[in-house]
Amino acid sequence: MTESLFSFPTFRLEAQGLAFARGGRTLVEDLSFELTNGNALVVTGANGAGKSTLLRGLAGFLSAHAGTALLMDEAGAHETIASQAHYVGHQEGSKPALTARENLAFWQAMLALPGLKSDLTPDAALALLGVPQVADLPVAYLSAGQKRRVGLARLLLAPRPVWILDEPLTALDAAGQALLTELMKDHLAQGGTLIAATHAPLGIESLHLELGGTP
Amino acid sequence: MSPSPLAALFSREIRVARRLGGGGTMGVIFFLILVTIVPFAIGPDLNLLSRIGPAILWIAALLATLLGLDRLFQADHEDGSLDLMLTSDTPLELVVLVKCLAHWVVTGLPLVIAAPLFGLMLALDPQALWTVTLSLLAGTPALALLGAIGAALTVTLRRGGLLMAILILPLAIPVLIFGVSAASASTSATTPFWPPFLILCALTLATLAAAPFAVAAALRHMSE
Amino acid sequence: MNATHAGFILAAYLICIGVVGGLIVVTWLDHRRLKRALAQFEGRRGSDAP
Amino acid sequence: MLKYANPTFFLPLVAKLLPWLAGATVAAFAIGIWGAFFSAPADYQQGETVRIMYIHVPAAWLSMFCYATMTASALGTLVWRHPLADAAQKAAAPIGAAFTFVCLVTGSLWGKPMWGTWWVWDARLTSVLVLFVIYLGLIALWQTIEDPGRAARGAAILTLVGVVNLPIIKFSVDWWNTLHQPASVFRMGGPTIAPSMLWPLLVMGIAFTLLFTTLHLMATRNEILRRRLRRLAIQTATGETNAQPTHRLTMTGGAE
Repeated sequence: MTESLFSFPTFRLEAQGLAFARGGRTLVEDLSFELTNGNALVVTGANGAGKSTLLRGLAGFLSAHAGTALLMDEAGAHETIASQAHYVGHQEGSKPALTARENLAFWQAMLALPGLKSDLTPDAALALLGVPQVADLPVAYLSAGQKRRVGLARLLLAPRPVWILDEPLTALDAAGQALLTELMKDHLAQGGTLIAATHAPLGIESLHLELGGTP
Repeated sequence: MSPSPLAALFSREIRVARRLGGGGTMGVIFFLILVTIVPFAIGPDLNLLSRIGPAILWIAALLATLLGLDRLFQADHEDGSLDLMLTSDTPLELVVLVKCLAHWVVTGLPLVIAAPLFGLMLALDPQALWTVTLSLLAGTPALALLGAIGAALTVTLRRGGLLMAILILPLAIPVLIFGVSAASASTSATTPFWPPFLILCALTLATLAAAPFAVAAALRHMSE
Repeated sequence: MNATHAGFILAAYLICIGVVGGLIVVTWLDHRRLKRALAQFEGRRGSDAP
Repeated sequence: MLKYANPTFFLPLVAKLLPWLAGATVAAFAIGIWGAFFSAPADYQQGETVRIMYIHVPAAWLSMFCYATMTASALGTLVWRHPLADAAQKAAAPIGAAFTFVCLVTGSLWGKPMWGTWWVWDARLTSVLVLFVIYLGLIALWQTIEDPGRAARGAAILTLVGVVNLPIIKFSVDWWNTLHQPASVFRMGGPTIAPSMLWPLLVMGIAFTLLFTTLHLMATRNEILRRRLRRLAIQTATGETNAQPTHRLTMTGGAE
């Protein structure tokens, strides 16, 4: 869909012996995996199995009880995943009082990484997400699905190699879900990686992590 | 092309404040109401008013600064902005500083500008108008920063406003002491202006240097 | 001891005893309550508590 | 050292220590109070009311010592994330508030006959009052935040911020109310006090410290038990056994 004008530099995302707890309960223990350019990891599991906890932990919002999760470049230098990742949670981070364009311009400035600038404008990104008409509307007026699309537009405005998506299909209609699948495929084709928690199949080739399943 | 992250954050904060509740005007109206209530409570004795006027203005400024402070980070926590800011390249300490600056520009600065006017209503003499305004200008940023600590600690609490006030009022007492002390310099012959004023400035600078770290630490821990 | 301010001295010591004694009693009752509740859990679930 | 900080080791240790500590506290109080009332003379200026000093001064000292304990525990919480530090922190706040309250009330009862007023807005009194409010704020924070780990880290940050504030208040208030009574509450500078009054005061200081240690150990133990109870309750509510969390990592071809 979007013609990829660039590709992300080579990197390796390495998680080793990760453990996360929530409310005093260990939900994830001794988890190790490795992702490189173009790989995806889909996380499934029942409610309360720790999907969100794991994703929030990888995004750096929770500190790990044990283990590390780092992003290494070719030279072996490593950074935290948080500084290189887009996190899409249950909230969009949009201010209801501001227009979609204002919200997106803010997140573009806030989340852009040095050396990975995008030429897209907020309006162009909204058009790519199929909601060009909402640019001038305060986000408070939008429907849940429209808000979701506005939120997802930031993934295009500030290119980051890692996408961390918690239930990304929520609130999207069938067309929106297909659109998101295309966006994810493009991202992987550009050499990005993504980690998504989901109940519904995402339609992408991926590693599969099942939490809390039968041992 | 795109503005720097901190500039973008500053303009966003100002815009949000302007569209919700008219930004600074609400704080100034609250300030006006507090100043109006006092003469009703203690009687319209102009001598008394001019003597305690600086203290009234300071207490009013303290309470007006608390207004809306509980939403400073709570709103960002609820709509997910805080999470996204944590993934930004910009250190959270700087984000906090800019948010506090914006909050001060919207709530503190209008008070400082309005203070001489309200001072006239409290029968302050011209010199006292100056000292009150200067001390408020120097002291209110410290109040906003200290308030941010309380706001960060109560970020996840639905009804954290009262708790926030309990947490930060003891911290604000030194600022209040030196602020009032500098402000009443002209009304009492024995109190000099400069020593308490310089200490007030030192307090503000110290808060400016230390509070962002405390606030950022609190936000990281409390939003886990 | 024929104090001129015996009332003040007595009040100070009584308040001190009251506060400290109250703290001890409350802590002790809290301990008993917790113990009992924990014992209930262990009785229901077998001995899986560490 | 870390071995002693392990809750499963800590609880039996407390059970073993508590009777001895309680006995020592009672003995120290017996000696101290006998000293305060029957051995020490009345002050030539203050008369018999000086006997209030023997609870007022140790209470003031303990109110600070308790804050120091909380600060140390706060570092334990933030740096090592140790659950025992969380428990010690939470347990100390009400005890500190109680000692500060005792200090304020006895000071007031001492001030009325000596100065003719219950309260003076002087540096010492104000700073202790602020300390009391900080304790109350900490207790309120503990009670409001449901998740114990999160409450511990919030309280730790507030404790550390408050510790910076205390010396500021102490110095600052010299500037404040210079028109008012520049009273100095404590007239004794340590060695200026007569030995016959000093030793009961020191014994009372030891007694209060022992009392604090006893109370703090009891309360810390309660907090550990409370956490254990909370964990059990959550596990029961989620119908979960103590099985280890599991996960399975596989390569799949996706839906297409």
